[in-house]
Amino acid sequence: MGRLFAVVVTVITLLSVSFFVMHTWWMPVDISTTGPAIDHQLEETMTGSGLLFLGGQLLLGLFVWQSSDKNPARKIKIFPGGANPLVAAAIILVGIEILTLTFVGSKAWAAVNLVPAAADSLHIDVQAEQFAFYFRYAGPDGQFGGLHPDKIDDGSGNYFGLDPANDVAARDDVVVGSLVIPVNRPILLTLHSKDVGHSFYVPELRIQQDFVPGIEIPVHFTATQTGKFEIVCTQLCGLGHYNMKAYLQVMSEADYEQWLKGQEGQ
Amino acid sequence: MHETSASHAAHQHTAPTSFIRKHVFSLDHKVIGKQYYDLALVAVFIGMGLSWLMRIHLGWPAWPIPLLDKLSAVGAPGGVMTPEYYLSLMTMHGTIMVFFVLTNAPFSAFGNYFLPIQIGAEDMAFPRFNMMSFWTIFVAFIVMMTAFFVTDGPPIAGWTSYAPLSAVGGDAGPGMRLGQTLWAVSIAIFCISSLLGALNFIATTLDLRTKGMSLARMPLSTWAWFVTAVIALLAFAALLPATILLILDRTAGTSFFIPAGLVLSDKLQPHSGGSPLLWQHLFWFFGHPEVYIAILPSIGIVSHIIPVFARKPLLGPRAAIGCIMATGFLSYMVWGHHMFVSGMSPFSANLFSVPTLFITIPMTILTLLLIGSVYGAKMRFTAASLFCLGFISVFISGGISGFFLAQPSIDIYLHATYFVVAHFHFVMAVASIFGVFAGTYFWFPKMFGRMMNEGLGKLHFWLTFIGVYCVFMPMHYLGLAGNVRRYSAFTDDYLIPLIPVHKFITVAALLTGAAQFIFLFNLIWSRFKGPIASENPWEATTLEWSTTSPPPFDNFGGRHMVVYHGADEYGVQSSDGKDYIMQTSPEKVPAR
Amino acid sequence: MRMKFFAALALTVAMGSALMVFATPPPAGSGSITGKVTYTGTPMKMKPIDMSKEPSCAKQHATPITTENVATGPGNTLQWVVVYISAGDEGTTTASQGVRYDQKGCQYLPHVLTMLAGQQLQIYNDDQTSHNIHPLAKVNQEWNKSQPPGSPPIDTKWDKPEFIAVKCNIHPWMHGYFAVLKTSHVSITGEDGTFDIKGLSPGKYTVTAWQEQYGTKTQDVTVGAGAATANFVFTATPY
Amino acid sequence: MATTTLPPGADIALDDHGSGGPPEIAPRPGHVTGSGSHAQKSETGMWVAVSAIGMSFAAFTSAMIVRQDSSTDWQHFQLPHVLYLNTLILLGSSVTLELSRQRIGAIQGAARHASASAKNLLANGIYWLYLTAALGLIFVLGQILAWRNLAAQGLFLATNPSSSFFYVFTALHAVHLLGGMGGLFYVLRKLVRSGGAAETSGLSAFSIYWHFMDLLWVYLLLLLAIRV
Repeated sequence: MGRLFAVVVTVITLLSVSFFVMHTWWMPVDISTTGPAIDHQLEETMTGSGLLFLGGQLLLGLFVWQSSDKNPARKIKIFPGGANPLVAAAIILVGIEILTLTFVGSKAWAAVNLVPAAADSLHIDVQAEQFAFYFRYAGPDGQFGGLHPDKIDDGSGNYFGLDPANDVAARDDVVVGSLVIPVNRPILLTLHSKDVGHSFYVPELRIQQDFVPGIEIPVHFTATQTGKFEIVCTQLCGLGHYNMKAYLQVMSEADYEQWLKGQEGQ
Repeated sequence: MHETSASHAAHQHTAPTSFIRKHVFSLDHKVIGKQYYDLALVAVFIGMGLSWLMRIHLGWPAWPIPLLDKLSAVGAPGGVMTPEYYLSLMTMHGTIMVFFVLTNAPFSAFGNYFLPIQIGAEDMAFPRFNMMSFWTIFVAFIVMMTAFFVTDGPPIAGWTSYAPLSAVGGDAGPGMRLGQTLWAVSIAIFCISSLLGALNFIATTLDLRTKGMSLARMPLSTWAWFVTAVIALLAFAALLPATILLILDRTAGTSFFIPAGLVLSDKLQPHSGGSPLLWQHLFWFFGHPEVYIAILPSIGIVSHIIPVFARKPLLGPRAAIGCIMATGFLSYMVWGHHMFVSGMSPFSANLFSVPTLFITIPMTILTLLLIGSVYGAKMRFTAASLFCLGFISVFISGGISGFFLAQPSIDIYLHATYFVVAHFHFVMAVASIFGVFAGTYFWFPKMFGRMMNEGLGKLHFWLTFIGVYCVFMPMHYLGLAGNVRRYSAFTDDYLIPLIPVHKFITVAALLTGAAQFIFLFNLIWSRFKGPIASENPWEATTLEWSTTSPPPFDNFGGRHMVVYHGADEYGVQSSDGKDYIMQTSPEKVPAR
Repeated sequence: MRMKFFAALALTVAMGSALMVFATPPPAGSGSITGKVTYTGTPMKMKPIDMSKEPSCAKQHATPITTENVATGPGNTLQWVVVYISAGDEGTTTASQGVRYDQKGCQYLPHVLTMLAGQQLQIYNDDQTSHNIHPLAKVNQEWNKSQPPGSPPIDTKWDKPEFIAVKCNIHPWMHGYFAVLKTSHVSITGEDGTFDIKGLSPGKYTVTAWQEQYGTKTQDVTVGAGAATANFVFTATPY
Repeated sequence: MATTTLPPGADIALDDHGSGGPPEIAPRPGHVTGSGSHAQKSETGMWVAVSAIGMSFAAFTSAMIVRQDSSTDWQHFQLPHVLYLNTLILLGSSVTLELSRQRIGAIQGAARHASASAKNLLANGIYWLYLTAALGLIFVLGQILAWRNLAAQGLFLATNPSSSFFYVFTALHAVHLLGGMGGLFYVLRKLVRSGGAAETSGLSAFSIYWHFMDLLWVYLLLLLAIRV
């Protein structure tokens, strides 16, 4: 029985690890400037903790195999040196791993969350609601209109609660259902929520940030590749959570300008 | 010291004779422990049934599930599950499993039954509170179940019930009317029950240890229950205020968690200024320690059982106790790691990340001590010991992924994906349940006076062990591919290629779940038909094996136990030719 | 074999329900009120709806559909205005047949559906995606149900007269109205802004026109043997 | 507080393989296997309970601070003056409780000399206990006055976060206090039945609770006075 256990644990371990090693399922290609640091951090953690995983499981398998030896003459043995070497090993090994990961990782975190957005960032407002994202560009005047929750009306397409009757700045605001951005230009999003908590997640950008009702949360990034990607909600927001998404279209600067002109014309 | 009169006078209560006092409103910790166990058993099968329904829906969303429309015609018209009913089932699955199974079974059930016996006490310190604690949890459970039968179904806000989704009421969606209120009330009642329970555990451990039962001689299981009780006392004391405030927001129009200017279902909500993050802070201040409430008792149970079957003492029991206490302490400093992407100050991420990573140190030590205890053992392979070994394996698997999620930078990518689902199911759910299985196979003879069927037990182990890996290991891959959790269907372009993996998981989950019926059958059948158990069938040393199976009403039949040794005197040559020395044996322990 | 049987069954059911919906009884009187609903001023723009988050719906519309809360036509006409007899003869107050409401291409069809209080209402999901029907009733009982593709139609009715806004919680752009009335004498303006209330006996009537954004307008009309005329003009604002 | 069964020296190392033999500890008087002394158990239990209550109010406090600092809608209002009077009444109840405990504590000594004086002491102690209960009740009534006062100013539970927290804090404290009065009557009944056996009556455990309720109230009042 013990040998069977050892074999099963070993097979499970090797099988599990092989899919990680082969990258059968893996992160999509990164398209942001901050992503490589996160990917690097993840690879590093994968190696370190992968070795711990392999070591732990295989050691368990080995010891169980040995312990199933039914030879009556065999005497029980205490782990060489008792608990102390194990405790020391755990503290040192895991301690080093922790310190390295924290040190390296805090840089990756800082690049995403602690560095302020570039001054020339393109500002886009995001409104999350049950169950869609809407995006707002300032329009030709470069000014965003004020937000008035009492004016929100999905039926007439006023998703942000603009008040164009009284607010001139709001009149030319462009509100669309897809996030269209120029490539290689820093983007600064301001996240608002209309109703409950949502989250902005683009796997390719390595960006995830919750929307918290009542507060505005800035997110900044720079996309390095053109293409069409999905923005999905990762914070449980109600019945349509699974269906809450929008597309991110990263365009060349020229295409973007043309697109924006077209929107402003409407 | 052995005067019978004194012992009778001191005993809390005499054995009851009526059925109701004996089996229903019993003050006997053993009966109460079994009641907790049975409640957890009912709950776990309900919870598992819910997970089956969810898995079937995830694999084959358009497939009408037979009879599901009978359970809820609105939630599953024609048997096809609506998105909100999926979330209802998910919420109930999480809540039932975390509160009524993982908190109940390893801690309240086994703790109630064996903590007093293992320290040589006749009962808990406050038997009446003990009874109240069970019956309040029973009420909490009934209230929670009622949510299935209200008009628009159970709540859909998940077991974490984030505000304002959980706080604004019916405008947030189906299930958020009465269902969510029932949820909050049930959890508040649960908190009270857990506080009463924890109080009893702490006072009992501190005051009722028998002669010679120094703290250091307590079995590791008792240690774990004691530390868990301390954690639970503070954790549930923090959750209770949170649920009270939530109930007030929902029913009295206050604005603790609901900010101004929210528009739900086209209606401007009449609230102002509340803080959604406040709920998250309060909830996770409870929620993270809750993880340890679920896992520490199982660690204790496994550490208690492994020496029995390894026939050698646990490696470094002092270090293990230290680790359990360190974990309990650190568990209060790490709640923010659930909130790395929540919008709280990004500067606090590192503050929470470092202690989170530090927790891996005591956990790694504990794991290594368990592995080291297997080294050089003469292992007796029984269902109980197999589940202990399985526990070590799944605990490693679940713990490792913690390295990823503890780091804010990686959590940006992995947060709210199936990677998280895999992590907490392995480390908290599966590991904890493995501890419960081990405890059940190990203690069943003591609790019911009959042995469980070993063959079925081993079959149950193999199917479960391989099964849980098939279910939860692939979830890591899904998470790496960015598969978001809490989705009732996968309609996103990048998720569609992952559906075959979900189908595989569904099949594995159905099979693994089916294997649990072997356990259920074994449990019921053995209760009546199992071979009669001797006093000490596993040749174990601790006090519960020094009394009859099952123990008499006062646990030791009027005897006052005196303890002479620690719990782990295995692998020694005793004077009567055995390889272990009971805790109650006055014999000197020879050198190994 | 079985497929054929089910096909035949489905056809019968479809035809049956079509009959149920369209075969209305002959009108009681021969008089009628016809007219046109127009606006003055500048109305809101009909904004194109971005359905890209639901590709199965987006591809059903060659050009994007627009918001319908103020649906205008050439010659300043207003569509989707409910014109009904609010006093005078109310016609039948009980209906033998039900009405049907469709969700197709992530749009409510029709945008405004009239029905009698107590009349059977069947709601169909014709899309390959889950819909959610959330009538924001205030006088009647509000409810909120989802309808996954392949599930049976929702069978319901409204007890009291009310204009009920309907929204889909899953697709926030989906908005429609249930006009629950006491009268069967009702007509909805078409793209050309015209309406035609038939089956009236001669007499005096109060006619009310209701538009979701602009509210109601009322006028008294006397009907003789033929067609009487009543025109309504709403004042529109751009925002 | 948490007295353990063993003197510290008796904590023998876990891996005391060689030490064998019965631990050399004399059985504690009054300590019988598995039941502990009643007073000791109930005091331990009470300390544990009190720490849980303390934890709850700590959580409430942090909720209040976070809520106040996270938005701008906090309205300050004047605390009703009756609260200060209530505070004095509640503090007074702690004094009467201590007076009662003095008398009941002296019963055992007195019983050895003359049963009449023991009876007298018991009656006296019970009198002070009733006074304690009465003061507790007056305090709760005073709190109700404070609520009525606020309601008259248009400040209700849902009016403003400041009033919300005020009502939550005072109401929960009052509930705890009323619970304590239930305990007090339980203690009274036990005292009367046992003829003044302080040991089994739970009087000392009760007094921990009652004094804690006092302290908690003073803390809450300070918190409210500063924040509200």
